[in-house]
Amino acid sequence: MEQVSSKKKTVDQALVYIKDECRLMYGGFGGIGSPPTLIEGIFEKGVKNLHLIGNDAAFPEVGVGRLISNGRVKSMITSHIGSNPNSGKLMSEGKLDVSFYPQGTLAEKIRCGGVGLGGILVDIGMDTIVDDGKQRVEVNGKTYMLEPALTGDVAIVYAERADEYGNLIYDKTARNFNPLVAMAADITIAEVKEIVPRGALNPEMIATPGVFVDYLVESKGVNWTWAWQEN
Amino acid sequence: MEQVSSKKKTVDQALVYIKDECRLMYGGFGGIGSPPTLIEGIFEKGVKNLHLIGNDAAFPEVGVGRLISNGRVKSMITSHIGSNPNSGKLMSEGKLDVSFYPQGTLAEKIRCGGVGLGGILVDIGMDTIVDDGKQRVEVNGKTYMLEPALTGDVAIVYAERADEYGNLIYDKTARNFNPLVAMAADITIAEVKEIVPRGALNPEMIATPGVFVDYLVESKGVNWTWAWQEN
Amino acid sequence: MGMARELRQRIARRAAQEITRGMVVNLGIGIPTLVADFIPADWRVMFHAEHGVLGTGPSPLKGEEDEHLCNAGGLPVTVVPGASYFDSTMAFGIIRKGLLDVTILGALEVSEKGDLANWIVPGKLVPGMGGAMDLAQGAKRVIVLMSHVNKKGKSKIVKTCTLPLTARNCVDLIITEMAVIEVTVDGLVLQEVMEPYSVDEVVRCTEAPLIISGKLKG
Amino acid sequence: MGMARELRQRIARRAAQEITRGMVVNLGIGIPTLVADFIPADWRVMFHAEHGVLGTGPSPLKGEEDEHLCNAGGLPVTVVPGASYFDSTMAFGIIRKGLLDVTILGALEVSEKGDLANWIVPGKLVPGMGGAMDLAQGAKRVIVLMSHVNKKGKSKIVKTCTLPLTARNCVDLIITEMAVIEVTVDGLVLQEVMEPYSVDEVVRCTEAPLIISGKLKG
Repeated sequence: MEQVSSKKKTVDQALVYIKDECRLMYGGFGGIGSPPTLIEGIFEKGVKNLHLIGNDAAFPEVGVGRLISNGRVKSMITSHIGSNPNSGKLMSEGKLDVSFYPQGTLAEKIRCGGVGLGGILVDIGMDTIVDDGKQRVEVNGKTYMLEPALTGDVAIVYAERADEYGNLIYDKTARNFNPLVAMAADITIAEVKEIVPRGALNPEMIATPGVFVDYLVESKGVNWTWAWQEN
Repeated sequence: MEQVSSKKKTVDQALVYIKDECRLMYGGFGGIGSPPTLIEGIFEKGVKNLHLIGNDAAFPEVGVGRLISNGRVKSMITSHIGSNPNSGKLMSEGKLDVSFYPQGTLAEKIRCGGVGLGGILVDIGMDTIVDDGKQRVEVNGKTYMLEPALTGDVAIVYAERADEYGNLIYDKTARNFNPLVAMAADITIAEVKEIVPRGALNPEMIATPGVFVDYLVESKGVNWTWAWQEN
Repeated sequence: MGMARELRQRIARRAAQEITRGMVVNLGIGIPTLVADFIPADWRVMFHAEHGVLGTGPSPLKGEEDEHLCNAGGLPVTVVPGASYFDSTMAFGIIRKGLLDVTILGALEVSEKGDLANWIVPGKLVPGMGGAMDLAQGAKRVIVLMSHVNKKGKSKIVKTCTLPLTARNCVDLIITEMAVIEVTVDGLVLQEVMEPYSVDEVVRCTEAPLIISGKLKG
Repeated sequence: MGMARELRQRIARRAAQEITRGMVVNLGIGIPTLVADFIPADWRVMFHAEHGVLGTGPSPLKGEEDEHLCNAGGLPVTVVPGASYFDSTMAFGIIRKGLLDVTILGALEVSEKGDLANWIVPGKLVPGMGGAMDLAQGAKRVIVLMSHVNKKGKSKIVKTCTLPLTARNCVDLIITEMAVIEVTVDGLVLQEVMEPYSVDEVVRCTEAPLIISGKLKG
C-alpha cells in the first residue's frame, strides 16, 4: 500500500467509506475516547442502518449515543447500553437488535480480529445466559466457550496525537477500546487532536502503529455536554 | 496482596523462587532484552532441570544460551534454537526436549496465559509439521488449530525502568517477549536498569502494570559479548 | 437504590473495613463508589477501572476535571503516584488473571450459595452486563453492597436467584443497611447486625436461611 | 549460502526492484537483509522486524551501536522517523492481519505450486521455524531469494518439496543468481535470465517445469 503521503483527510473525504449498513467499530467508554467530529459527520451525512460494534451505547446525546437515539443504528454488538435509555427503548420496540458480551470478552474478540486470529477460549459467563448456544471446547480437562473473532468494515477512533504515518497515542482513560478497534476493521479512520510530522512522537509511546491506520482527520473537539458538567 | 512496600529484592532473595524443575519463562530475542544478572544468578546458584519457555535459545554464551550450553535445561518451548548450536547438539543427543511453535503463535499462547484465557484459534502452520495432533476447531466455515494458553512458575524479564510499584517500561527492541511473560507466570521477577519512586514514570508509557510484577532486582548489565562486538 | 445518603455511607464505611493496605480493588457504580472515601490515601490501595487505569485517586477540584480521566461511572477522577493507563484488554487481563484482591459490586439478588444476579431484569431492565461478569468471576473476593430488601419489601438475599445470573458461587460477603453476611460452604453466616436492627429482624427480612455467628449469640 | 558477495548483491539489487514507495517490508536473515541497501531512504519503505519494531533504518556508525536496537538477525540498526516499538504479539498481529506488503525470505526448496520449505532438514538441521511460518503465510507477497541449486548441484526449485513445509502456496516470486521466476496458477514462469546464463541453462538447472515468458522468447 502506498503510505508515503500524509494520511490526512477532510471529514467529508473520510466519510466516503461510511455508508448505510456499515459494520462500524468505534472506540470509547461512555463516550470518553469516542471521536466527536466523525460521529457528527456521520449524523449530518444521514448514514443509517449502521451495525455498531463497541463497548457501550454512551449517553443519549454523547458519543455514539446520538446515532442510536436518532434511529440510525440497526444492530449493536456491545457490553452495556444502560446509560442510554433510548437504546433500551428501541430494543424493546424491536427496532434495535442488541447482542451483549461480557466487556472483557468483547475486547478480546475485537483484538482477535485485529491480530488475525480466529477466536479465543474464555470461561467468563459460563452457565449463564451468554453461554446459550456457544460452541464448547475442552482444553486440559477444563471447558471453555469458543468466541470467534470480530471484525468490521470501518473503525473510527479518537487519539490525542498522530504523526503523518498514522502512529497513534491516546490520552488516559480515553484509550480503552480505541487501540483494539483500530486494528480490527478493513478501514481505520482516526480522529486526532493534533497531527505532527513523522519523528515527532516518542516511538516507545505509540499504542497503535501507523500501519493499522488508513486516514487521519483533525478533531474539532467534543460537541456534547458530559453528565458531570450538567449541574 | 500486600504491595505497599517496595518490591526491590537482592538477586539472592529473588532466586529463592527459581528451583530445579522450574517452568521458567523469559523475555528476550537472541538475548536482546534477556535479564543478564538473573541468568548469571541462576547459573551460579546451580539450578538445573529447568523447563524454559521463551522465544529462542540465544547464542552459546548470551542470554539463556549459557544455561542451555551448560546442561541446566531439560526442556524448551520455543520458536528457534538455530543461533545456539549447543541446543541442537543436546537435542539430537536426547538431552534436551524441544517443542517448536511459530513465533507469533508462541507469543499469543503466552499472552493468553497472562490474561486468563484458555487458548486461541490460529491458522499459521496448518497442514505442516506443527499441525500434527493439534485439536481442530471450525469457526464460520474456516478451520483453525486450537492452541492452549501457556503459563509458567516464574517469569524473568528485563526492563529499562521500573517504579517501586513494579510498573515497567522497556527499551526499543528489548521489549519483545518481556511484557508477555511478565503476565503469564505465578511469580514475575523483573531485572531493571533503574528503579525510580512511584510517580516518576509517565503512566502513558507503562507497558507492564506493576500489579503483574512481584519482585524487582537491579541489573548489573550485560556480562556477555554480542556477536556484532566480536570483530 | 433510593437509599438514604446516611445509610449508603454507613454501608460503604463498613465495606472499607474489608480493604487492607496495598490491595488492588475495583469498585462498581453506586454505593461501591463511595467506599473509596473511607480509605486513607497512605494505604496505597490501587483502584482499578475497566476502561484502562490502575491507580485512580480522589475527585478533582471543580474546574480541574479532565474529560479523559473518569471512573467507570463516567465521573472525573485523578490518579495517584504509581498509576498506569492501558487498553481494555489489559484491564480485563488483570481481572481474569485473578489480580484483583477485591471487587465491590451492587446486586439485585444474592443466593445462599453466593450466586449473583446484578445485570438484567428480563422484559424490564436490560442494560447489559458490562464488566460485571468478568469482575464477579475473576476477582479473588467479591463483596456485594445493596439494600437488604427491594422496593416491594422482598428479601434480595434468596435461596435461589430468580433473575438471570451474573456468576455462580462468586459472592464472599454481603453488606446491607441491616447486616453483614458471609457466604460459607455451610451457608450464609450472619456476622454482624447493624443498628438499630435485631438478629430476629434480620432473619425475618432474609429469605435464605441464616446461620447465626457465635459472636452474635454470646 | 556460501555464494560470492557479488552474486548475493546482484540478487538483493534485483529484489529491491520489487519494492515500491511506502511499502511495509520484512526482510529475512541472509541475502534478504542486503535488500535494504538498494532502497533509497526517501522511498520511506517501512521495515518491520519480528521482535517489535516498524521502521528500522541503516546500520549505525561503528561505536554508536545500541544493544537494544537490532534487526531480527541480531545486528545493530537505527530507526527512521515514524518508527514505533511494540511487543511480539503486535509484531505478529501486523503479519497475520496481512499488513506486510512484502516479505523476502531465504529457502531450501520451493515447489512449482509455490510451497516453501525453509526451516528444517530432519535429522540434520533443526533450528526451529522462528517467524518464518507467520511471515510466509501472512504477508501479501512472498519473495524468495536463494541460490538456484544446492551444494550438491541439485535444483532447489522442485516439483514437490521433499523437506517439511513452512507454508503451502505462499511464494509469489523466486530470485536466484540465474533467474527470476514467477509462481502463477499455471505453473512457474521464467521471467528473466541473469547474465551470463541462457534460458536453456536455467531450464536444465531447474527440476520443476518452467513456462518461458513471452518476453524471453522474442
